Amino acid sequence: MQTFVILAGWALLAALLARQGMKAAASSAPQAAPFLGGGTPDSHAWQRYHFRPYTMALVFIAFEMEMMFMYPWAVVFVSEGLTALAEMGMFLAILSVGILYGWREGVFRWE
Amino acid sequence: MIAGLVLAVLATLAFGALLAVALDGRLAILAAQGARQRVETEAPDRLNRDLAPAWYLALAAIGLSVVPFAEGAALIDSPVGIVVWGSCEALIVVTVFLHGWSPNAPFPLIGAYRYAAIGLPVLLPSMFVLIAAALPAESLSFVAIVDSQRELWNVIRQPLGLPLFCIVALALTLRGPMDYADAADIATGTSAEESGPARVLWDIARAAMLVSVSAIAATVFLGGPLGPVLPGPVWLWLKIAGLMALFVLGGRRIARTTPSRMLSILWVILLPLSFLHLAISGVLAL
Amino acid sequence: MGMSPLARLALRAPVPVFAAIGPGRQADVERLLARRGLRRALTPRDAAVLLLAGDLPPDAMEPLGRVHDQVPRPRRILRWTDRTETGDAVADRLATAWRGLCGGEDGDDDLQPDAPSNAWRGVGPHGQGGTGMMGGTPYGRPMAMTGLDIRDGLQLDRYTARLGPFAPMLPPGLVLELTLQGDVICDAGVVCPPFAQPADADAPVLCSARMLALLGLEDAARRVIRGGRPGALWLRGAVPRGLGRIEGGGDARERLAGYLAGTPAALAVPPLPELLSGLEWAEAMLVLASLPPSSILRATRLREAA
Amino acid sequence: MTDLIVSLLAAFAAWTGWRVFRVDSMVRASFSLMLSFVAVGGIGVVLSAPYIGIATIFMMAVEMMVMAIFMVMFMMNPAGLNPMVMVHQHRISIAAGLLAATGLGVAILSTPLPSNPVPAEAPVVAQLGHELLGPSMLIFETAGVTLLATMIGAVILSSRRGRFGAADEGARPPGLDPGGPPAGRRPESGGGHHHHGGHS
Repeated sequence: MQTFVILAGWALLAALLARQGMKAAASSAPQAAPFLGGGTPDSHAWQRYHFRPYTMALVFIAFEMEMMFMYPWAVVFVSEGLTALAEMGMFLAILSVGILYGWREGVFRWE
Repeated sequence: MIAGLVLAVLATLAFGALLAVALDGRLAILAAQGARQRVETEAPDRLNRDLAPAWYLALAAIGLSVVPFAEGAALIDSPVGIVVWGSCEALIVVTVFLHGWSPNAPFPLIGAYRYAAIGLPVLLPSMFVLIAAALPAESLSFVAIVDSQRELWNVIRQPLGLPLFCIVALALTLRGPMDYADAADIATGTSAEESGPARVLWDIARAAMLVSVSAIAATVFLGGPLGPVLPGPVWLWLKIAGLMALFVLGGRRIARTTPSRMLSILWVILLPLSFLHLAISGVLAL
Repeated sequence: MGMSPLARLALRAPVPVFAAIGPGRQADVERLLARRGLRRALTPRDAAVLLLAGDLPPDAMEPLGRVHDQVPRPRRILRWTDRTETGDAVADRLATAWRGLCGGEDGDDDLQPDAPSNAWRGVGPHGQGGTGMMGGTPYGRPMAMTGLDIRDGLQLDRYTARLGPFAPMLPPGLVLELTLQGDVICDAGVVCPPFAQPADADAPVLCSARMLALLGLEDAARRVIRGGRPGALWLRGAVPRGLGRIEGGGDARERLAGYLAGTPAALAVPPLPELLSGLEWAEAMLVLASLPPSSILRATRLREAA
Repeated sequence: MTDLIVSLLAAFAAWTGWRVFRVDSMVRASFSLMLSFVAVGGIGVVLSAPYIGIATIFMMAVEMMVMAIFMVMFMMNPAGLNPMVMVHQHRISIAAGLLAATGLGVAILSTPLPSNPVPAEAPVVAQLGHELLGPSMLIFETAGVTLLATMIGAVILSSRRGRFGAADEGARPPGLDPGGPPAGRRPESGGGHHHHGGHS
């Protein structure tokens, strides 16, 4: 209960500061044009943006999901002892293969 | 008790942010910016433009709320504190992305995507480092992590941890070698179309986040409020200030490589290093 | 009534200057803006004073107007056309203008007419200026359309824009027409060559400062221009090996090392489109900064003659 | 009190979930969905599952970030500059939605759910850890293999670049001896469906 009030409180406080503490933005048309050092764009900047490391993003998702298993593991690591070390070592070894494969295929760069 | 902790968080954030801006030598600059016109771009996403700096600030406050100011006294004493902080980190990536997306302009957009590409994999070393710190504490709570450092601080027990976390901290606060969102080659990136108070608020939020990240680092590696003679909060504040100075000064003096190269470095060098760090910490904790 | 503490603090801020550099003045401006008390803004949104140095050719007047109008109000444009005027005098004029703006003086008005690039208000089924999913000019501009990528062949949007002549990351005067997919340059064309600059602009100190600024080391860049050492770590290592390799001129990393050691570079630069297309944005800007302005000018002139 | 917070969070989750289909911008849609999941994670925390709840928030923040990137990458009019309708086949989708909601509601209400609240000081995270390393060890390790398959599959399907050349040009390994024929199988011209095996 208390946690929720605190979290919501911080978010609300910050949002109020941002919305109330600032003058409304207003601009004439030439002022609003995107900055290109005096140049002009042909189109809106919003586009089907070619995010280059997309394969990395997919590998990252899988890896991140795996990391979620490690938090509960960390808590019982000392009490479970070698079992925990061995099991997590095996788990990480399996996933390292994925990272190695991705590295070999060169996905951790701009595609 | 709770009111005191709320006040402590607020005061730490406010004075810490002031200190961070002063360390950057930008107090006068922000004061001057605040009075200027706030420009609006063509067809922006107004809601996200206004809220992105607010969320950044709120995440800084939430991050600082899980930090114990005295032994056993955190505003949010969560049993899963490091996961709460991890979620804050993930939401920071979202927030910085939104900041760059919302103006509908080319340079902010490039900055936003660049930050997403670097900010996401930066989470991995961060998680490894925090999990390693949780091993000897046998708990995910920051209170327990502080408690586990009574004899030996983690900065000595797990020597790779703080250096790795420094890189994470620079990325989360958009600083120096890890400032891929607001870089010079894209005319200050996600902030390129912001002026006046909006720019000031973003800078303040960045400064507040620096306080928060330093507080986390101080808690995890430098024993948080532990220390002789002086009361706990004072020790914490001293450690926070020291780390802030380290991040500000270090950030200014290390060059930033291209994003593609940094991505490779993150996965090919820093991730294996974090593996190694966890393995060493694990063996030592047994 | 006295000034508020905040306003007094604001007066002590370095003057935020956006530099529009004309022919022959690049070195002067770069040295000027490395002074204490002045701050080079990388975007007009961060500036209050627009410094116009040199006499612009007529075709650069419209871009100047665009950049001028993007500076938030109140703003001031300052001209530095007289070559004999010293840096001290200009710095004083900048500071006076800034104090005036902080003191509540009205700034300059827009130079460009207040009209959107395409009429859109009330046009189309929703009044947003567009039609269908991708058609029309919603809010005054069309949307980008798809095309083949040069790297992975994905058919995603191509964003075409002209950049310059006052883009802080390009040599002054250079206008490039770039087509981007993501942040990779798919096509590059030179619309205007850079302004001619005296040999002083090729000084190793200034060339290394330009690269340092792109590496995120603005302080180090200032120190170098003022005659100091960069005082930063991982300088050469941060520039990827083999980037922007030119026959007889080494790669960008070697050029940076040369500038830091004080050796000027004289290179035969291939045409810019060849040099830039296929590079990522950060790489392309590093490559451009690693070339002395005179050789970029020669490379673009060569292309015009051909 | 718990009931009130759970209801508020549930209402917020439903509202942001509904916004996903009402906004024009792919970015707004993705992050509305994220907010919806954040509220669901909050419910988890209230119901004495702090780890699962916060982990949901963590995962969803990351995943919706990636989803936003891909949505903007591949959808027409990604920023919603022209207003559009995010849903198709209204009638069928309304019917399907109602059916699913009713079905799940009936299932939940008719199930005899256990009612033994977890004491506040119970070490739930440690229990989860012991479960993972003990009885559920096989599940845990299987998840590792599944995620490995996911990673390799993602790389194979989405990366054009490869160790031995671009994927669409038929990546071929170098010869075993200098200048010799490529090692391994030669890709069939008709696509990857034939399994002749053997060398040329």
